[in-house]
Amino acid sequence: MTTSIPVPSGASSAPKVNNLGLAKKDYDGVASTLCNGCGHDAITAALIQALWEDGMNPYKVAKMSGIGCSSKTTAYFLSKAWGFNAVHGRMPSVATGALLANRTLIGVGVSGDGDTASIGIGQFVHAVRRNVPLTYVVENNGVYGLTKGQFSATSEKGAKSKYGDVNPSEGIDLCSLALELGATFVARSFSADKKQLVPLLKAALKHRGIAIVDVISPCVTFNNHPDSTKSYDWGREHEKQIHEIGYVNPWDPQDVDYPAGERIEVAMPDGGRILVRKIDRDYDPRDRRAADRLLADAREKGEFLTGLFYVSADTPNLLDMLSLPETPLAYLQQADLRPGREALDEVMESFR
Amino acid sequence: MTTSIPVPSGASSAPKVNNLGLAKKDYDGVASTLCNGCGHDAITAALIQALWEDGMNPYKVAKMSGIGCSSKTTAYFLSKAWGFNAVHGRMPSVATGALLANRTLIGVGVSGDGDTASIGIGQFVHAVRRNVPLTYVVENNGVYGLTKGQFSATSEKGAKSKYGDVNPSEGIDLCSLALELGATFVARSFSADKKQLVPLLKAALKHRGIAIVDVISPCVTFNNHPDSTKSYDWGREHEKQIHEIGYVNPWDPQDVDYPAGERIEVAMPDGGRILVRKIDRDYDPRDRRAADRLLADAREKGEFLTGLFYVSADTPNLLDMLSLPETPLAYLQQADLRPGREALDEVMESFR
Amino acid sequence: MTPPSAVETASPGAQTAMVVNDFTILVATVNGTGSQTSNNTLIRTIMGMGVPVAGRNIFPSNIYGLPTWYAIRVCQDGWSGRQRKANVLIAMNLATAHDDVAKAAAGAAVIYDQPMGLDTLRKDLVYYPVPFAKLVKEACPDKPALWKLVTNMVYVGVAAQLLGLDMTSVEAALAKAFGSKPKALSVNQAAVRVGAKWAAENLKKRDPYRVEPRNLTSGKILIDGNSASALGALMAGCTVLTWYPITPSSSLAESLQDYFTKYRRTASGEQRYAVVQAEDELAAVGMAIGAGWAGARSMTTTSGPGISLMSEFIGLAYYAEIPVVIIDVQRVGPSTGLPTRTMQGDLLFTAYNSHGDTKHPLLFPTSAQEAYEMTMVAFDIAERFQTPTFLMLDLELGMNNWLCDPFPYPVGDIDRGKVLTKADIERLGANGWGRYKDVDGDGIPYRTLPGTEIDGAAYFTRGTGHDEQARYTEDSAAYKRNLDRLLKKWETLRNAVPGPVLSPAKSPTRVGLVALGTTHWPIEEARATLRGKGVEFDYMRLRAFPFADAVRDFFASHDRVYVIEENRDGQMAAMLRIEIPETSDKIKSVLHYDGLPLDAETVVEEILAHETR
Amino acid sequence: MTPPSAVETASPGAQTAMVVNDFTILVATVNGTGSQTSNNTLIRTIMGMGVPVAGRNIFPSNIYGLPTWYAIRVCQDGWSGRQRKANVLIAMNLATAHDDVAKAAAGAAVIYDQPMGLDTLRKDLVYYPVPFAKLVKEACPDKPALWKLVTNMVYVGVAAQLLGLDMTSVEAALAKAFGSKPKALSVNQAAVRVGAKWAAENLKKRDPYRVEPRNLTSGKILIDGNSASALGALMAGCTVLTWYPITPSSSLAESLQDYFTKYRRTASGEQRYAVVQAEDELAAVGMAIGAGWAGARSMTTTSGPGISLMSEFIGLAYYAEIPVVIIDVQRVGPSTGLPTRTMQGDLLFTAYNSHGDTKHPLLFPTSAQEAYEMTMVAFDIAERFQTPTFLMLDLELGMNNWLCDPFPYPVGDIDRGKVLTKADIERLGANGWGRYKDVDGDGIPYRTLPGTEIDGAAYFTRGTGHDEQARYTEDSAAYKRNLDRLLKKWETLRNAVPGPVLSPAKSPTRVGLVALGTTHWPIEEARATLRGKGVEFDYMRLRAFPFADAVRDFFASHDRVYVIEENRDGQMAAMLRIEIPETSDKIKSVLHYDGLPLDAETVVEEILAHETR
Ligand SMILES: Cc1ncc(C[n+]2csc(CCOP(=O)(O)OP(=O)(O)O)c2C)c(N)n1
Ligand SMILES: Cc1ncc(C[n+]2csc(CCOP(=O)(O)OP(=O)(O)O)c2C)c(N)n1
Ligand code: SF4
Ligand code: SF4
Ligand SMILES: [Mg+2]
Ligand SMILES: [Mg+2]
Repeated sequence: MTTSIPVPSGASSAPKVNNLGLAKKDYDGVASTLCNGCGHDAITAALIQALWEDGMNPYKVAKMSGIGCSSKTTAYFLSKAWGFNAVHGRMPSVATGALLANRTLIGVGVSGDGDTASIGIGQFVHAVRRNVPLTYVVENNGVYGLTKGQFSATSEKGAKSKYGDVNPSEGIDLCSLALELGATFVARSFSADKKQLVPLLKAALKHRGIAIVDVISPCVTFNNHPDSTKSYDWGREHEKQIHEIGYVNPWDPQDVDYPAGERIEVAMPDGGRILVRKIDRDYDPRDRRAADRLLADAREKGEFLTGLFYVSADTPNLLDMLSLPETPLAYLQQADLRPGREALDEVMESFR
Repeated sequence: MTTSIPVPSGASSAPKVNNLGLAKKDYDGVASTLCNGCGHDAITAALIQALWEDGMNPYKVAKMSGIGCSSKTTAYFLSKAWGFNAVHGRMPSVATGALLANRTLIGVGVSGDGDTASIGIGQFVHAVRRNVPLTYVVENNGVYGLTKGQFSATSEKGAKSKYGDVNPSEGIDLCSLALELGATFVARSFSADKKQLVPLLKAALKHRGIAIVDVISPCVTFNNHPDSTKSYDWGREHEKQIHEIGYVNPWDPQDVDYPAGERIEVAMPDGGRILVRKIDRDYDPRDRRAADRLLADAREKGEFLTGLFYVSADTPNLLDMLSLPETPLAYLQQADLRPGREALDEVMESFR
Repeated sequence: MTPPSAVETASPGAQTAMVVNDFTILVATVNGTGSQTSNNTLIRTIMGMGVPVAGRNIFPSNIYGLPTWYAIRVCQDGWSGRQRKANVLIAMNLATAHDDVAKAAAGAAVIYDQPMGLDTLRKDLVYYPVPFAKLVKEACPDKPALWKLVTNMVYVGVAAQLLGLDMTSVEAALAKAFGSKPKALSVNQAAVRVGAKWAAENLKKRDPYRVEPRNLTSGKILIDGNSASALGALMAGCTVLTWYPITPSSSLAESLQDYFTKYRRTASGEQRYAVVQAEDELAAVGMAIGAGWAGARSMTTTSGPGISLMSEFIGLAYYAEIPVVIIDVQRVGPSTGLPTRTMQGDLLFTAYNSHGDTKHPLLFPTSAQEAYEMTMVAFDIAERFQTPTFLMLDLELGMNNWLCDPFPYPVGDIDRGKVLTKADIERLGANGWGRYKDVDGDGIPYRTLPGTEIDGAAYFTRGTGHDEQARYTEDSAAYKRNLDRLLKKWETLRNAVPGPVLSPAKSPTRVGLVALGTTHWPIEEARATLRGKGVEFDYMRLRAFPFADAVRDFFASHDRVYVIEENRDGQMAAMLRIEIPETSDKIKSVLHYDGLPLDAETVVEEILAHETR
Repeated sequence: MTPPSAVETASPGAQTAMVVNDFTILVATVNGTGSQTSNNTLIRTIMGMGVPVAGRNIFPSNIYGLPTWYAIRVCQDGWSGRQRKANVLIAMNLATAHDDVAKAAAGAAVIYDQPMGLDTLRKDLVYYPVPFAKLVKEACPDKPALWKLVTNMVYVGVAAQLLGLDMTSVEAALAKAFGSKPKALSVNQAAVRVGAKWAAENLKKRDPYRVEPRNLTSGKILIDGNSASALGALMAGCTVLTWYPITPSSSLAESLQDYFTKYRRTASGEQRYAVVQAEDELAAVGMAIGAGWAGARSMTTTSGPGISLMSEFIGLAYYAEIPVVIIDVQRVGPSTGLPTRTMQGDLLFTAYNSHGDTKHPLLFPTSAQEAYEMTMVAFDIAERFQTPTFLMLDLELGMNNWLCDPFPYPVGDIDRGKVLTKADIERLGANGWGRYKDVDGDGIPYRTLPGTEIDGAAYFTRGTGHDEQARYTEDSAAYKRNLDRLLKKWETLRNAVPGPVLSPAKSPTRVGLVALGTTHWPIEEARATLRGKGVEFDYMRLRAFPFADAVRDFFASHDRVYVIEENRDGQMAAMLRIEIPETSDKIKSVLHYDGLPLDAETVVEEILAHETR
């Protein structure tokens, strides 16, 4: 894909440092221990790119994950940030708690399809309902990589495993499920489509609510046979971008010579803008019903659509609903928290 | 509602015994200990009626539930059947196991909105995906009755509790969620609408797959204030049946003088038929996309629709996928199960 | 109406001397009928007369229509434990009335709804049939809808009259209950008055039980342990509460939410707290752990089933060393068990909770005041030792009303433990510290809080093997070093938790008693009784797990030790045997596990049965 | 190429006498490179030569590219425990090679990839550098894609030549591995031959390690404990397997699935089993419980984190009395811990799992054959006692290859326990039985299966309080009766589980050893060593919890007992102290907990350190 939307995610125009004066390598993590060619590593690379281009303050990022090959990847980017590899399927609750404690943290959750759609579907559902301000990346390979290739709940019914087993249960489409539950940012991408993935992640990182990014990410070891819908071959052949997408930060060069009307622009709270340009259909990612239809059609036709399906930039998130103070709860001092003697006296009196 | 579909659920035409020669009281349970006027008791009564009219073999019914006022109700019908009041939110797994062990059991699950949509949403999702042959009744009052009135996950965002608290999170619509997950029978009703509830339950009981029946069931003690969307007042005022519904068992008198074309008939595996008659909209409950649209529209408009939203009578269920023998696994004998010496020798050889 | 003469003559209680300020009133009603307010009025009236009381609710796991009992222990000596038998029975529930009568103490007074006709059941009781249906109509002629509710206030009036309660005190109690609702106040006042008047005119006092004013409660408060603990959390600076409703813990979370709303909301509407009702216990503790990790004082509340569900996360918090406070208001297990009965049933399971080698500090409050104070202690321990810390309440303490002195304002400051700030890291250099390094020789490492803006502050938290620098490792030696350090931390913790409280006999005894939690009260009462019989025992009340050195010492200086607890399997005895092996032979378990709180009589009987002399 | 002369002269091993059939080969590779097949070829070759072997895989929690080791213990005396140090090191992984060399036994032979240049690291080893890159090209010139894989077969050839392995035996092992794939077979054959030929021509044997044919393995099998247990489940008549993948238990479930497919599918395609991969462990055990309730022999497989997640359900199954078999293939905790290392770390947590008063039978297999047999026993106990029953495997037994006699066909019939049929109910009458009634005085009640078509057969199952008729109750006395009956059932169970195996010294000793599971093998080896030093101990191997009377007797007849186990906290010692208090003072814990299996040398050292004489 070549795009004329001025997205600074390419190699050519990339500045040596970002708006914080940090180099891309400042967003690196420790070396990956995943299989060569694992889709997850490409997503890690895209995340590094996106975090850097978005100028995210590394010290404020909380990298949250569960258990699985995918969940390990939070160690492979941004060593300057805190990471929390929790227990299997329960990343959302830990992330929620961390964000309650410190509202200035930038929540980046990375999970797998097993971690999210199998054991973790309950916490996924409730994190979405609460609109927890979390970029929630699912590295979706349709199998449990780390335990050697069993089907996960995103494998479609009838899918065949590397060993010939047939999946007997309906697969979960995390994007349409998230939409159903009221998610405020819903996107899908393909780990091999970095051009699309980076701007999607950039937008997700700037979203002030839950941002579900379902990334098809082939497991080269257990689910990369050509008839697997989670393989590189299948993905490359079938991916259909629903639009071109770009993300422009306030400090990025303005996109001047672009006729209005041909694209949709979504303003984000920090002044950034999501730019979406038509490829072969008219699609407004702010229209939830359109997203419903799009995904239901795609499911019927067995299409692999990617792009930003839905965004609602201004729905209050969980933290907004709680009227938290400026200072993170974690930093409040005894004097801010312990009521005075009068208060205790008052309570005591109520029990007399 | 008066209906001209010949549904034998009314008082007048009801025979004294059903096709099995059993009286309705043969389907009774122990006395309820719920609050006077609790919606759940009305659902119990409807279940008794439906089980009786459907001629369900009492000894084959497995009454499965979790924990809550709603989950207690499995004791209040059909004492001739086995009941299992399991742990909170995990009824679906226990029911799945029981049906694996004995495929001739008739699974009747009763749960609450807390039990299903809060703690139990994970097991709900996966039971739906697997198409477990289970009538899954959710007695939905929007609160935790048994623990005194906290919001459950089906309470809509902004709902006010009896004590004035405001619900901060998106409510889950169990019907549209079930549809999203590929449920093969999805219905909603109102505990005060016995005329509709009984035929819906009758159809659900005859469905050979998961049958989600979400019944709005007011909690008179904690969530019956008039502005609660789960109150009697609100329900009575807002319920809109999407159609008239009837269920005709093979042994029921034929419905002769009814012009074809005005209604939709869905044949069920045992020869029974669901009859659906238009009220004010054309709606085919076999059309999943139509169901999607219907429920999305209703959500947008804040409508309380009831009826059979979707049915697919012939999707294979979990047990079908497993090629189980006629004889329930629980009844197989040692001779059926323990391979002979040759088999052991063969295995031993493979390890030499 | 005159009471049947059969009762009048047969009652053996009629002629005995007065029993003043030392008896139990048992009110048997149906739940959901609003009797709670009446019972509160009774208890507050007696308290208002300066006489010590304790209120105990024995209620069903159900919202409406099942039997419920409220026991008020009136005791000027201050004993607050349950008594097995009621001296004054107010029998309002036909379903249980016969059984209630059968279980009453000999000579008990029975106030009952006349149509029940209980007076032929036993000859040794004093019966007071009351025509409640008639009286309630008198009290509130124009509001039949309220009759059921108001009937309860009529029995307050009758009992007040019979027991000699002070009407000013009754009025004060009513004013406290209905102060803000004048209409309700006047209806209830009328009901009490009608009951009292009718009793004065129609009943002849033939039982010995009387309340007489004293001056023993002035300044005191009557509080449930859950509210006390919530108040402790408020004072401790808890900022994050993530919870899932479950009896008997829900009222703790709800009280704390109330206190937050009242005392942590600034004028500008800022809320210096976050409360999230989670979708289940896994999420509740997961959120609390996430918050603890990020630096908030966080907690969750639950009961047994919740502890089971939290097990995986508890192991993570232990191994990754994350502070979090978990309050277990214990109820009767196994499984859902008896959700509205009390038990010390989660001790062993909580102490060693989660797979692998794990141990956790537990605190055992005995009184409302300790519930308040130990909640604060729990937060300090959790942060100081970076480990999940449990406050073990139970239904008996948490949901019942206890008379006690008002709580002192906390002395001393919150201890947030070893947290390195940006300045510290600047000083130490980016490689100058290690998240899991034992710098001070106490096994407790240092941590940084996410968001600290300096290179080298960040570390990676995981439940997998990690080295001193929090790096992933599968190295055997590194794994073992870390596990050994955790053990060293445990050793440090052992003498940092509240030590046992020793209550020696007048002169040292060879036989000792050990207990924890609310059984303390019946045990102290039993010790007094036994002392009266010339039998004395040294007594040690455990306040925490692990066991401080003083616990070992107590065992060392006694030959035989009765470990008294409320469970079937002797869970505390098991923990003592594991941790202090040499105690094993000395332990004799006294076990009470029927869901009701232990009573002094049982203690006396059990001990005497063994210690025959 | 000639080996560097420095090595030739410096090697102290070169002149020593041959060490035949008694050493450890350690192959150090990178995981995901297919070395498993090569290692299997090596081990099967040696086994084929009639020499006892044991294979031990030490692998990372990762799929590709991290260090992995395979240790083959060659031991004609039949000892199978781990040895601390390798005598023959095949060093293929640069990342660990230096460390591997450092840890090798003195005099060890080191076969390595020449460019690594390891030969300067230690002077006391015998080095055999091999130009693998060159050889693999020779072996398989036209398929560069296979080089990485095939390299592993080259080292098999080199080792075969150096150790004196029998080439027919090698060929047989290859045929076994690649029998159905002629192309793969010939490529691998070629590789082995190239390696062997090159070694014959270029390497001079200078180390003492040799394999010589014996006749000690004929008829024997080499099997992993997980397969053995799966086979037991097949034979036991298990029909429902509901599970969730987790290392090291997944291969157990997957083996059982394979056996089911092979031996439980009728000609018409009927499947006499049901396997469901659940969404998590809560669902896995919930399904198994539902199936057990409905009358199937059901099971689930898991490891530590799964036990934690199953805790709530386990308490339900205990209290509602539902048969279910839970297999815990233990790994290193706490939390996610070291998922690919071994530990006896879930003992205490599993024994008393779930809130409230709960205890569960645990079985401790020591060998593959016991894994097979005890799986059958587990089903009988679960159904006989209507209670969740645990088979405690661990990674060491479950995932490693053990040489043993072929398993006997089960003798005796399945015991389905006390199940009343329709005919029974007809005879007893509808009210003639009670689900939770102790009819036989053994504490074990009768049950019916859902679907039994007769009035009175049905009952209601719940985790809340219930009486003998399975009716809901909150009655204190009924609750206590039920809990006491459960305790009586436990007493019955105590002597029904497999008792300990006693292995007395020649004459009775005052000091005893106690262990369980796979530590048995190094302990027996250590006993032999100690015997050689004139030190003897009686030894008791525990096979189950609860403890049969014989366990108490062993303690009674010894003054001091070493309880040897693989965890930090002495979990088995704790269970012994709880259950048999008088053992407490006698117990000395020997603890090994670095994730590697215990070895005999450690046992000898630990015991000698204490028992200085
Ligand atoms: C409670 C628990 N159950 C099971 C496991 C074993 N386990 C580790 S990773 C994993 C599945 C991971 O699948 P997915 O999330 O899709 O990640 P992937 O490896 O495919 O990236 C499982 C089942 C575990 N660690 N914890
Ligand atoms: C593990 C666990 N957590 C919490 C509880 C407490 N609890 C009992 S019922 C209930 C909620 C029931 O709500 P719902 O399912 O809506 O049923 P309702 O009473 O409203 O019919 C809760 C939280 C429990 N029994 N078990
Ligand atoms: S096993 Fe699959 S998911 Fe895991 S690292 Fe390898 S390719 Fe990636
Ligand atoms: S509390 Fe609510 S849900 Fe429970 S029985 Fe009463 S009315 Fe029904
Ligand atoms: Mg995956
Ligand atoms: Mg509800």
